[in-house]
Amino acid sequence: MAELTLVEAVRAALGRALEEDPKVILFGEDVGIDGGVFRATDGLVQRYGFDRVRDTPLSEALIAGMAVGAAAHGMRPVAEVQFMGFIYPAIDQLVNHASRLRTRTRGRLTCPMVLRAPYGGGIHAPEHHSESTESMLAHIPGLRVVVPSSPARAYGLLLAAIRDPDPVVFLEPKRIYRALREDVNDDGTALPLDQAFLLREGSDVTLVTWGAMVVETLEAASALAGRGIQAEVIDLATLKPLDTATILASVAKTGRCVIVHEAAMTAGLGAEVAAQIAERGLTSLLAPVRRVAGYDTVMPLPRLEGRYMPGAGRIVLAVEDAMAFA
Amino acid sequence: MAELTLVEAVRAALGRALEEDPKVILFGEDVGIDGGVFRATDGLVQRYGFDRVRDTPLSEALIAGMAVGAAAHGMRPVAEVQFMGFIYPAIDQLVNHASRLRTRTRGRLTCPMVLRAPYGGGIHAPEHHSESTESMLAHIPGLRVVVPSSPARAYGLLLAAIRDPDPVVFLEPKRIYRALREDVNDDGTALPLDQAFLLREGSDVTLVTWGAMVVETLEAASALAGRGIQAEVIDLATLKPLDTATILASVAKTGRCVIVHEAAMTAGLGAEVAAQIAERGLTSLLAPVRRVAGYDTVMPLPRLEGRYMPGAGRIVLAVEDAMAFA
Amino acid sequence: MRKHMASFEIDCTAYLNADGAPLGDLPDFAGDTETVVALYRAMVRTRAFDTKAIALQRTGRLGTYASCLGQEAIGVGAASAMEPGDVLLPSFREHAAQLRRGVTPVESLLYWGGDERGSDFAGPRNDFPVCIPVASQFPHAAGVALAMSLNREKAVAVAIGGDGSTSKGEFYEALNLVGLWTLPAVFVINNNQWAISVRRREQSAAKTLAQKAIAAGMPGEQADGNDVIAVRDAVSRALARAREGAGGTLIECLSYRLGDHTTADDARRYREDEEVKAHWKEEPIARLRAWLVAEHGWSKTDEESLLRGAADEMDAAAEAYLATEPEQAASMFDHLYETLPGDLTTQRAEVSDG
Amino acid sequence: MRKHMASFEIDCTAYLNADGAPLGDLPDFAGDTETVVALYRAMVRTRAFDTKAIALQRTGRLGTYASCLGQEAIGVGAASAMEPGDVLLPSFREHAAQLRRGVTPVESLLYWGGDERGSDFAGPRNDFPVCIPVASQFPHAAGVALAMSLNREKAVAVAIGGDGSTSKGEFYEALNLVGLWTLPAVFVINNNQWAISVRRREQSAAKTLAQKAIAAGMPGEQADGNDVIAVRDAVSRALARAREGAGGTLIECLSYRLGDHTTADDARRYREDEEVKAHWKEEPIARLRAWLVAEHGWSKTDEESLLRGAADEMDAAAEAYLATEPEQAASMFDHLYETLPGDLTTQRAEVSDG
Ligand SMILES: Cc1ncc(C[n+]2csc(CCOP(=O)(O)OP(=O)(O)O)c2C)c(N)n1
Ligand SMILES: Cc1ncc(C[n+]2csc(CCOP(=O)(O)OP(=O)(O)O)c2C)c(N)n1
Ligand SMILES: [Mg+2]
Ligand SMILES: [Mg+2]
Repeated sequence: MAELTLVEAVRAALGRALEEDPKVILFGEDVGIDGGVFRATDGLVQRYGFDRVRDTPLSEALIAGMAVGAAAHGMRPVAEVQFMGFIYPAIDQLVNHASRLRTRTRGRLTCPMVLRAPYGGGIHAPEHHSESTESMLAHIPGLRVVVPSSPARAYGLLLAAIRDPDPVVFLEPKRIYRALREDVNDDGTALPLDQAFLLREGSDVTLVTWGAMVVETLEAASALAGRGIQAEVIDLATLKPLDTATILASVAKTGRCVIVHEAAMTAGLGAEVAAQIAERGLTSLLAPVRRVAGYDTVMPLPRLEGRYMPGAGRIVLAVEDAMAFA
Repeated sequence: MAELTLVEAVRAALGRALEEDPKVILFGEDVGIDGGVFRATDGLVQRYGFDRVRDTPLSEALIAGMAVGAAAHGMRPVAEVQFMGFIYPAIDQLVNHASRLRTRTRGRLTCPMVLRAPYGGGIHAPEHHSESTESMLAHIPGLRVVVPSSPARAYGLLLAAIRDPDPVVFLEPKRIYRALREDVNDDGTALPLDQAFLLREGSDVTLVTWGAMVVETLEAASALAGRGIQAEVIDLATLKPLDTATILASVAKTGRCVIVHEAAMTAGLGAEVAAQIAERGLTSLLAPVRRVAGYDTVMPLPRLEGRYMPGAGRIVLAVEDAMAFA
Repeated sequence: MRKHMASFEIDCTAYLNADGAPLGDLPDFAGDTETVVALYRAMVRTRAFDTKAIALQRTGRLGTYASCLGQEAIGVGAASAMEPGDVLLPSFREHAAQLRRGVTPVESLLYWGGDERGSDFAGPRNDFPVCIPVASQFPHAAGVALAMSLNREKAVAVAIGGDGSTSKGEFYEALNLVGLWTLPAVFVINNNQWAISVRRREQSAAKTLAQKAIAAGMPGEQADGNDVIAVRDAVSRALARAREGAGGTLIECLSYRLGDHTTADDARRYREDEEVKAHWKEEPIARLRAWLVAEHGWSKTDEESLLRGAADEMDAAAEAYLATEPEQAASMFDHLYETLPGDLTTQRAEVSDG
Repeated sequence: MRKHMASFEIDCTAYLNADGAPLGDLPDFAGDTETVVALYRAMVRTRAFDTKAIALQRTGRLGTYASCLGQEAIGVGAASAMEPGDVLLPSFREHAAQLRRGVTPVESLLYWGGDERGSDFAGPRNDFPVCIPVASQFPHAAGVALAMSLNREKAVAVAIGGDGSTSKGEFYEALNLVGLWTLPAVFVINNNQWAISVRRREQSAAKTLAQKAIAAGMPGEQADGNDVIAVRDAVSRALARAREGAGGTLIECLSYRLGDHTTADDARRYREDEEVKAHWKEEPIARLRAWLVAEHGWSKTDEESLLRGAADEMDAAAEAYLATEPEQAASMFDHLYETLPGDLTTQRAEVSDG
């Protein structure tokens, strides 16, 4: 058992996967000798060699498409896109190929690939390095979209993603890459995909979130507890497919729901969560669903970034609003 | 006044825009002598010459990026992507540039471009030719996403999109390109963007839809009227930004809402509509919101396509469900 | 001061002229009657398939179909040079290569008839299905080639795309990688001079498409795509190099699209019949036949029985295709993921009922 | 039979060797002291900016910054060849070009300090802001060039990207279009031998990056990117050709990234100090200085006053930058659309309060 940061847990999972399955290969920009710009692959080329840990040319469409080809031909590629802001040229391969190769060939060819990318804001990064557009990917049938929110979940979910027989986009909340340490047992135990995690039980309100916003959400939950409001906190973890059962069960219990995400509000994944509740949990609602989300504007450069990111304060306000509703 | 089909109305608007503004240029694959694979640009190169109506090489990322460059340098490019299934390589330019050039430069450079693409299923087209992924684009701050649902709206909205000082993705529901004719006055009158259209008034239930599904939705509304249920039908038309006021006002009146779209359900734009209601219209709801949408699976090839597409029958069932709710 | 840094050459392989007369020495395999007759048979069989597919489409019994009329030598030449363990990644027009690889006419008709089972072909199990998004198969080929090389398979990934596909970013990105990592991948370009209505010369100012390989620092060459001997020869050489570990090759095959782009297209909108007629004089089947008659004793009886056999085969295939029941509607969920996630079982049930 | 179809040559322009000694005849402008001293001043000014920016970043007063140390000749050479009416489309590393074009150090610091107003520069109003997504500026350049040619502007779009950018699909797609439509666009590649930790030779097997132009059927050439005279000469020739309507050029400038990739990078993880040290012998400023001293009477006093002036300018710029108040938070909505749509006014109000 070791105390690892989230990025160290990612590295541990990658190392474990390379170790246990010779079909696992890693590639992407700077994943070799540099160990990835966030060091997620640090030391791996030294241990597993250039064949299995490869720097690619600067070509994201190729990275994704090559992963599809290698996966269909029996490998387990784990490809990296350096920042989510550069994932867009890879989307064609995700939508038109990765997500549907199994369907198109009625199972003859499959696509057990993982595409990893750090995502999210709040680290004063340059332009295009801070966005959260996971809902674009969560719309695509046949994909899985997974986001860890702690070192242990990063380890277990990434292993699960790599072992999964279908394509997974694995988005890593870079704001908390090093924010906290957690005991992680590097014993190869995966966590289940397609299941949300109940991080905190509560009876008054359900807070649904994922990724780095789990931190602010838990912080808000603590603050609320101090005021006598018991918040239940759900980390979705797998954004696609969505574990609606866990959400609905919680809302059935609490009657109130506040959804928290960094991504722009409109057509963000929070909309899907709210829609599920409006369709299937309406009768349990004691107050309108609320979303605390990024504004529907371009993520500002660092000087104003702090004013863009939703913080615990906004979550608390939304919950108080929901509690006050009558 | 002439009776035009939707695709003819698109062509009329393009011709009008070329006529009235020398800065308007058209380009894309096969838009020249072939007149576009759906004939949306038929005859335009003959009238306006190769300078202004250009066949491009087969390069969607380039088409979008070139539009950004030309727009920033004073032109009004109207670019075509041949099918929405091939728009993905263009998304990088839409997300990272078109939508934010104005913001990035604090208004110094702007991006008055239109990217047109036929979209949607139901015409027994080959693979990758039938999808509806408009919600991916509707998530992007700074973009406009517009979908016409009739010849007259196609004409007026396309003119508005071309004249708009900001980037617009204009998605044309190809299933109804030739499905019906409507009187269209080619007098250069634009319709307002950012506003939904109330296509039918009713007091019992609000049906929210857009694009080709307007046909089935109106059909369902007629059928429902026969059973004494008065459905109000809203065509969103501009999907981004969303005209939530019109939706909420209608739901406040009817207390019930069924959202209809062709796109896959999860994280489709219907989720945003439902979320808005769950947040801001909850108290008027007499029944859970319902979505009638494409399944969360890969759009099947033509033999099973009919079983995928939502039809009037499914809409009627959903409304009856909502009416029966107590 | 200008220093000279590098020079590059592009060649074109051709063996038979348009009349089927040899232009010089032929490669060894051309002396083997069985081999060359097999090439001829494969081309004729492809054309029979094409004819049948168009007929089915015109009578409403097939979906939009992309004919390969006049380009049969490319697919046949390439596929006949390949080993079973190689992997083909075809664009939507390469029926010739797919049929030669062992995809059955019934399977192909099923696919073009709108049934996914057509891509679950029994034959070359590792071959890719038809690729519709232009050029997106090239990165796949790079990935397959990477897998092959890591597995020490001594196999080669062969992707085929059109002249239009050479304008797409993914083509260059993949080519660059194949050059860089000396991957066992061969990219064959069916330059049929048209990308729907856009002429080859409106696609790129490059004098040849083969020279695009120079950008990737790898070999590029042209072959006469109406000469199946030239195509097979060029592809064979490239495959041998790739199998030896010497890396990939770009091969531009010069041909002409004698038909419409697809059955949904009307090429008379953008090109003159005269032009098409002129190109009929160069087409690959008559050319090889003339040479077979002159050099390999190909007789009228041989010809007739071949044509009859091919037509019969395609009639039977059409019948079998038309007799195939559509899948259950719920099948649209059955291969989405290996195991259908919880929520989707509800949707699956709905579509089954519906 | 193999027919020869095409041949291609790639040249490299160089005038001064690493010691500043002429390699042969120099272009005319090199005889004009004022011109060459201006080039030198611009390079020194860029380096002073770079030094200041790094110092600000190291002390927490600037965001992540990409130094152009050692590559000043490329931006200065290119920008000095351009006319005000031309349009520059720079990558994130081309401070040299931006400053030479008239972007002020304060504006540039504002941008790198995380303030959008830095891209609303007063100087070259039609120039593009810094481009972060690698290679995405090339299609913009094609679009700008198209607009210029339709407007009969006699102006040229000049995009600058790195060696890594030549691996991206958009680079090739745009290059292909420039070649095809003979657009007035010049693509300058700052080949600084590294894309973060990836070496130039791990980026492509192409012997030169200039030869990528062959794929587009357009001229490509190399220039010694440590020799500002060579860069200016090559870019001037290309601009003249483009202005005449003869189309674009790809110019690969060979240089070396003497600094880290950005302030967030630690290059010692992936390269030896020895290698960097060796390249310091080739850097552009010392080289030009040696030649100016030998040929244009550049004195110690000239040098000292230049250095002092540049340092003073950057100190003042830093102060002005640091004194700039951040924008109101609500400004994040103020340029989203020309007119803010209804619903967003609520969000705007929320952020103002927040
Ligand atoms: C990325 C993409 N863009 C557009 C299309 C629509 N389309 C289908 S085929 C075609 C032309 C292809 O030309 P070419 O590559 O020469 O192949 P050919 O059809 O001649 O075999 C186009 C534009 C597509 N399938 N994929
Ligand atoms: C499309 C894209 N992918 C990845 C990145 C992350 N990144 C920033 S700079 C860089 C390397 C660029 O190398 P090069 O083009 O040689 O330019 P240089 O940094 O050397 O100036 C990378 C990978 C990016 N900005 N854009
Ligand atoms: Mg073609
Ligand atoms: Mg570089």
